[in-house]
Amino acid sequence: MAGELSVSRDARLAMYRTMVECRTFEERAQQLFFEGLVRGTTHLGNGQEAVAAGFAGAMRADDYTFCTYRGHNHTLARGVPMAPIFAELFGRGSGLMGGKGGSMHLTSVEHGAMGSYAIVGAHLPIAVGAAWSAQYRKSGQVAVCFFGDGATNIGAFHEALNLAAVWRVPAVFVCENNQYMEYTAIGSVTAVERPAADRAAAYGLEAIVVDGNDVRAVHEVARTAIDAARAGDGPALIEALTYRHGGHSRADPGKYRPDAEVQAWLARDPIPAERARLLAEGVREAELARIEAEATAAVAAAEAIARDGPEPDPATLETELWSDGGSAWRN
Amino acid sequence: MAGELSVSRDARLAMYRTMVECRTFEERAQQLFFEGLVRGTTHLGNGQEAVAAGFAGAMRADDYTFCTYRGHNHTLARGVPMAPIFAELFGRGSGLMGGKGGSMHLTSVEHGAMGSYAIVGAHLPIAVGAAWSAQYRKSGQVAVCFFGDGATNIGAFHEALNLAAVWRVPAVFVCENNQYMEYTAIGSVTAVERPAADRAAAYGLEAIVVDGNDVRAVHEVARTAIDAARAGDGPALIEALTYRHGGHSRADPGKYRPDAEVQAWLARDPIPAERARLLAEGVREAELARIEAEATAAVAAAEAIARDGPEPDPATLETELWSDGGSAWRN
Amino acid sequence: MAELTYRQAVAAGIAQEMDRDPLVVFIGEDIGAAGGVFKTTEGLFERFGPERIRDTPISEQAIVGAVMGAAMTGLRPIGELMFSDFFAVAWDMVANQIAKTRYMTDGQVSLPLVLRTANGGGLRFGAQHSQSVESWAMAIPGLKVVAPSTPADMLGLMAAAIRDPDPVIVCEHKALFAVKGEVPDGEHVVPLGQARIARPGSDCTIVALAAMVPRALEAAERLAAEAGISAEVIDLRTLIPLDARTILDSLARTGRLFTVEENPRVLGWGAEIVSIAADEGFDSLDAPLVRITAPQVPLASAAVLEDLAMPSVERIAATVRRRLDEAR
Amino acid sequence: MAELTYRQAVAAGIAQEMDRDPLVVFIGEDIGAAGGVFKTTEGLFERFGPERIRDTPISEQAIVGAVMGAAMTGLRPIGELMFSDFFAVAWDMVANQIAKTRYMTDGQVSLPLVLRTANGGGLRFGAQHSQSVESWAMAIPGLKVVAPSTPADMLGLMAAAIRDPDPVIVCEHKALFAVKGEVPDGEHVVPLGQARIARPGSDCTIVALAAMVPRALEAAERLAAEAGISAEVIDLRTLIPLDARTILDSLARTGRLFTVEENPRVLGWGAEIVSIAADEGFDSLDAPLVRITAPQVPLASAAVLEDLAMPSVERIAATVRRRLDEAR
Ligand SMILES: Cc1ncc(C[n+]2csc(CCOP(=O)(O)OP(=O)(O)O)c2C)c(N)n1
Ligand SMILES: Cc1ncc(C[n+]2csc(CCOP(=O)(O)OP(=O)(O)O)c2C)c(N)n1
Ligand SMILES: [Mg+2]
Ligand SMILES: [Mg+2]
Repeated sequence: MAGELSVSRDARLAMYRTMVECRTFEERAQQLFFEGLVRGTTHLGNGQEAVAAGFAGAMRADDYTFCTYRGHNHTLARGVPMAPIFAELFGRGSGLMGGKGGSMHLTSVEHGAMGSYAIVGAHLPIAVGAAWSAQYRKSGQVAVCFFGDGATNIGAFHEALNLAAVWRVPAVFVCENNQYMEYTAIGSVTAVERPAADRAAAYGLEAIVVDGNDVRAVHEVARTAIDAARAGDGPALIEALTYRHGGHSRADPGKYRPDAEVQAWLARDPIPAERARLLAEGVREAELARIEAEATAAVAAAEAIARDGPEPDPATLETELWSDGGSAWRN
Repeated sequence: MAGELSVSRDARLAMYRTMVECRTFEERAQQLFFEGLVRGTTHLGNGQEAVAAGFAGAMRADDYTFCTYRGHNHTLARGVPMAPIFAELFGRGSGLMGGKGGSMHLTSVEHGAMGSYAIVGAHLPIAVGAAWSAQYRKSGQVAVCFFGDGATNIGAFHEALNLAAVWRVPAVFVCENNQYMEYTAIGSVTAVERPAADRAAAYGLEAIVVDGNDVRAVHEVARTAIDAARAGDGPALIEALTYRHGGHSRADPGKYRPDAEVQAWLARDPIPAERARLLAEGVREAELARIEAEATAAVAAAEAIARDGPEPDPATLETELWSDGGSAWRN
Repeated sequence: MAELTYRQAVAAGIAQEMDRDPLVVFIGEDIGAAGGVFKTTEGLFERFGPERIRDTPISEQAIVGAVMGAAMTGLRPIGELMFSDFFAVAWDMVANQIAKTRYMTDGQVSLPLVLRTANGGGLRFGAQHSQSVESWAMAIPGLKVVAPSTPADMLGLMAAAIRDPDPVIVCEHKALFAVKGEVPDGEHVVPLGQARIARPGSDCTIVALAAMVPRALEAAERLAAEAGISAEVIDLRTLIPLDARTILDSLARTGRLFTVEENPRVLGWGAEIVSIAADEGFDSLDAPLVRITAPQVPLASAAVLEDLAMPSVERIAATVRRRLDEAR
Repeated sequence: MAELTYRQAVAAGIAQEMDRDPLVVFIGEDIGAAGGVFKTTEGLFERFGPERIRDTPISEQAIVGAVMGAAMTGLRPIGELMFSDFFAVAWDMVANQIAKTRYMTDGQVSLPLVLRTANGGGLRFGAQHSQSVESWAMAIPGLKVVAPSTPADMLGLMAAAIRDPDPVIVCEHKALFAVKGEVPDGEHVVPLGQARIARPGSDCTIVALAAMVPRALEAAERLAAEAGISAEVIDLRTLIPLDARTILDSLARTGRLFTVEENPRVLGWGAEIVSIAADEGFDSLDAPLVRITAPQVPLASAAVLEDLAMPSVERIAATVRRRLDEAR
């Protein structure tokens, strides 16, 4: 299916760059977690970069991204700079949200990254609202909402999909089916084989399954769905099959997954696959190596900036609850 | 399809009797609401009796019924006496729940009537729990859970159906599609035409639609589904097409419904239809008239008892929060 | 001055603001052509049309979530939850998402939204349709909470809530819908966070909210007539922001404080008022701080039991009188 | 006496009761072979098997609803909500269904069930994974609420919760999971509703809960060492039933009361304690009643901000010292 819509060489390289930046960032984030610099928790997106890159490459600058606590990839893919993201992971005052949100809540409204949500399923109805707002304002914006396979079994998923379909809002729902919730296989707690696609008909939607490790295939379904939504044809539900390379979060080694399964998916790593394809198409090795080196340099530079960032000013503890900048609840 | 399973003459008459009792009870309840004796609110089941009667006739005495605020029919159909139901509607101390619950919460555990729930959709997961309990205890009981078309769009529906299917619990979910939520047509806010049946596949279940105004057709799908559940074949989801003769609740005249639609459904009233069928099968008019007269007498007698019932003892205000009979929260 | 019912004041407040700002939109169950199950939204659909007034499925999480998503992207949405008890169904959206998002994003996201709801008891609707949930919302940092007791305040506080740049929960009391009252002509806005001294007095302060305000006022009249007790009655109007100043000032004058709460006792809003008074007002205290509340049980549907549970004029008056006697 | 971590005490308490009663079953997300995301359920799956220990989908409403349905039909189920913040997703099931059903049915339905959850802050998990929701549950008539501070109490209160014939919410504090402590040999059950005087004292009473108990104790040591202040520390252990007697008795001896609450200020459990003391303990009061709480904002994830928000040993000690000085 890939290749039916034309994608420029530049766009392909841009998506490759996005994937490499995400991977490089996440690998460093993991090390920094083990070093104790990243506090609390992190949920890495290693292995799932093709979904983020393929979709981001199909979005307009003013489109909206809604994603989960496993949201670094999606935030980076929208062009949010790395340094404030690292700083947020470190809990610094220079963090993307001043240290108030942390890894699970990365948000950069300026880049259309409308938030990372840590309660499974909660952001689906919120994305419906953003899409409804775009529809009402006739702005032509589309809301793209990413979530995991596990989220398909929570009530908010059902309510959001139905409302989106009834109101025909410009929203694209993307289930990143990485086969697992935290430590439990999605198949063991779901009544159907494809947790998202097999539910599409329940909302009058088409069942769309895509190889989530093929950035071009992802990009193609993304463009089709986003363009249709923008044209007023209503929402779409897409299930992208993928796999997280590591554990669920923090120090989880992911031992609950059969070795053979892990190996099979590692062999289908989206980044080397796309690299090989680009080389086969005549992109020079040096050009790819340069992208990779730039990503490494960018991550290192961002880390350095973030390390130098100040601790949060204690005064910010009580700021920005309300629009007046403060948090007074009484006189 | 009706008639494939054998149903005895007695069973048919019993179901007819149930329908007539329900109708007679509800008509009186409505009058008493207008007279101010029934307080608060009531949601009548007139027109939907075939669903209650057809299912109750297929249940074992120890099976569980879970229903909604529109639960008089289902409670009566399980054999709960009328007098304490009336008394509960009147807010008397002699009410089925001592006046603590009211019309929307009729419960008689002794009859397997495990409660009427007033938050749309809430009882579906609870019914899953009862069915799981029966499965765990190997009791052979089945939980039958009735709900409206509107309930199919709330999150709890989705979570319950999925869990029931995954655990293969002995539960039968029955959507009484009476075409309306409160004042809004279900079709205007639902992404599919059949709000329940078109979602069955999302839980790996068969789509079953039945004429909910045909007590025999209902009885047949009920028996099939209940027997299968009891045999360990897992849950079912059934959509029964029906119509409420009156408004949603209280004094609602139901004016939001087109006249022609109302007339068409009134012409398909389940009670005269079944009456005609029984007569055609050779049941004597007098026998049916006797059933009807007995129902009228039973309702009148129950009303009289309920009218004589005492107001709640003020002391009961603070009883039965806890299993020790009291409600102390501190020393 | 026009006379409106509290019910009509709801629609009037919404209409005033929808007229003023095309970004105000409104969604909920049966709010459109049907005019709402409490008839609080009658006429809005006809006036503002289906794009601005939208019926929803029975999907409270989606309603509240959609309101949030719309608010963060430029609209000023209003969502109705038909009964306040249904907040429980969407509590994650309210307490975890709406309340926290501005803070978590360090101010990147603004949520100028209103969630309005029929709150409170007295209509024999039973335990799942009669709760006073204003205290649930009050406890969550990031939510403003309004609970008017008169038609004029209903209109004016609704308008202020819609104009407010932050999330506001508007609790409309079911038992007050039929109450009539004067409403000022022209645009009317009552600022959030200002309590109202509904009746001045000198012997004690009675703080009440919503449907308990008329009861507290009547109790105060009786106390004056029957026992010569001069009770000051404060209508809180807004729980957050809380006008603690007005309460503490009153307490400084009277030395005695009572709260009248429709909610079950434990952690009703009065507990917070009392905990403020017991610290900052300590030097003013001439007597114990007394909360008059419903007992710690769900609300029964039977009239006798429901009436017994909710603070009545008699109970308020008798409690105040007895406690004042004891303290003498 | 064995030494267990608080984390191990959770599993030990559940195992003790599952051994005793085959009707005890347990469901939740990742609780089975995975042993729970906080490793609080390790070993249970191996010991009791897949019929009694069941993994669920991410469906909190279904988890809580199923637990309720099972309880009303003869089982004694336990449900886990992985983080207490997720109570919001299932709040209707908890607050409207479980809490009210026995009362609404006038005692026909019994609900011997436990909902257990990882509660509280301190782990830099941010605003949606760090809340103290015990006060949400405390406010709802029909729920019992337990929040142990030591491994022994964790085990014993878990056992009591499972045996209790009514719904009990067990709040396990995330920040205490690694804490070790002695646990009595043999069957261990701690009755619900009994506070514990964790440290006797005579100058003031400090009431604390869960993770605030060790902090209050350390603050008390400092107050003794640095200012000669003798603080009595009460570990509440159970919010409902509330051991008001122990608090009032202590207050009668000390005349001064402080609460130490991890939750944001408004309507935290301390407000109820204070409102009881300000009425029934009025004659004992020598000084204002003081609540030491988090500020009224969501919990930030950055270490600096989270530490600043939660009452620290320093803040507790300094506040008590300052307020005692002022009152002298
Ligand atoms: C309502 C809710 N329940 C449970 C959790 C805990 N939790 C966090 S991530 C997760 C697994 C989610 O799996 P999936 O949706 O497949 O996303 P993935 O992590 O695989 O990207 C769970 C159970 C949560 N955050 N919110
Ligand atoms: C969660 C929730 N939302 C809204 C309501 C208010 N409400 C009560 S009945 C009803 C309509 C239900 O329609 P349906 O499910 O079709 O059942 P019917 O009344 O037609 O039997 C609504 C919206 C409620 N009780 N609970
Ligand atoms: Mg997953
Ligand atoms: Mg209906």
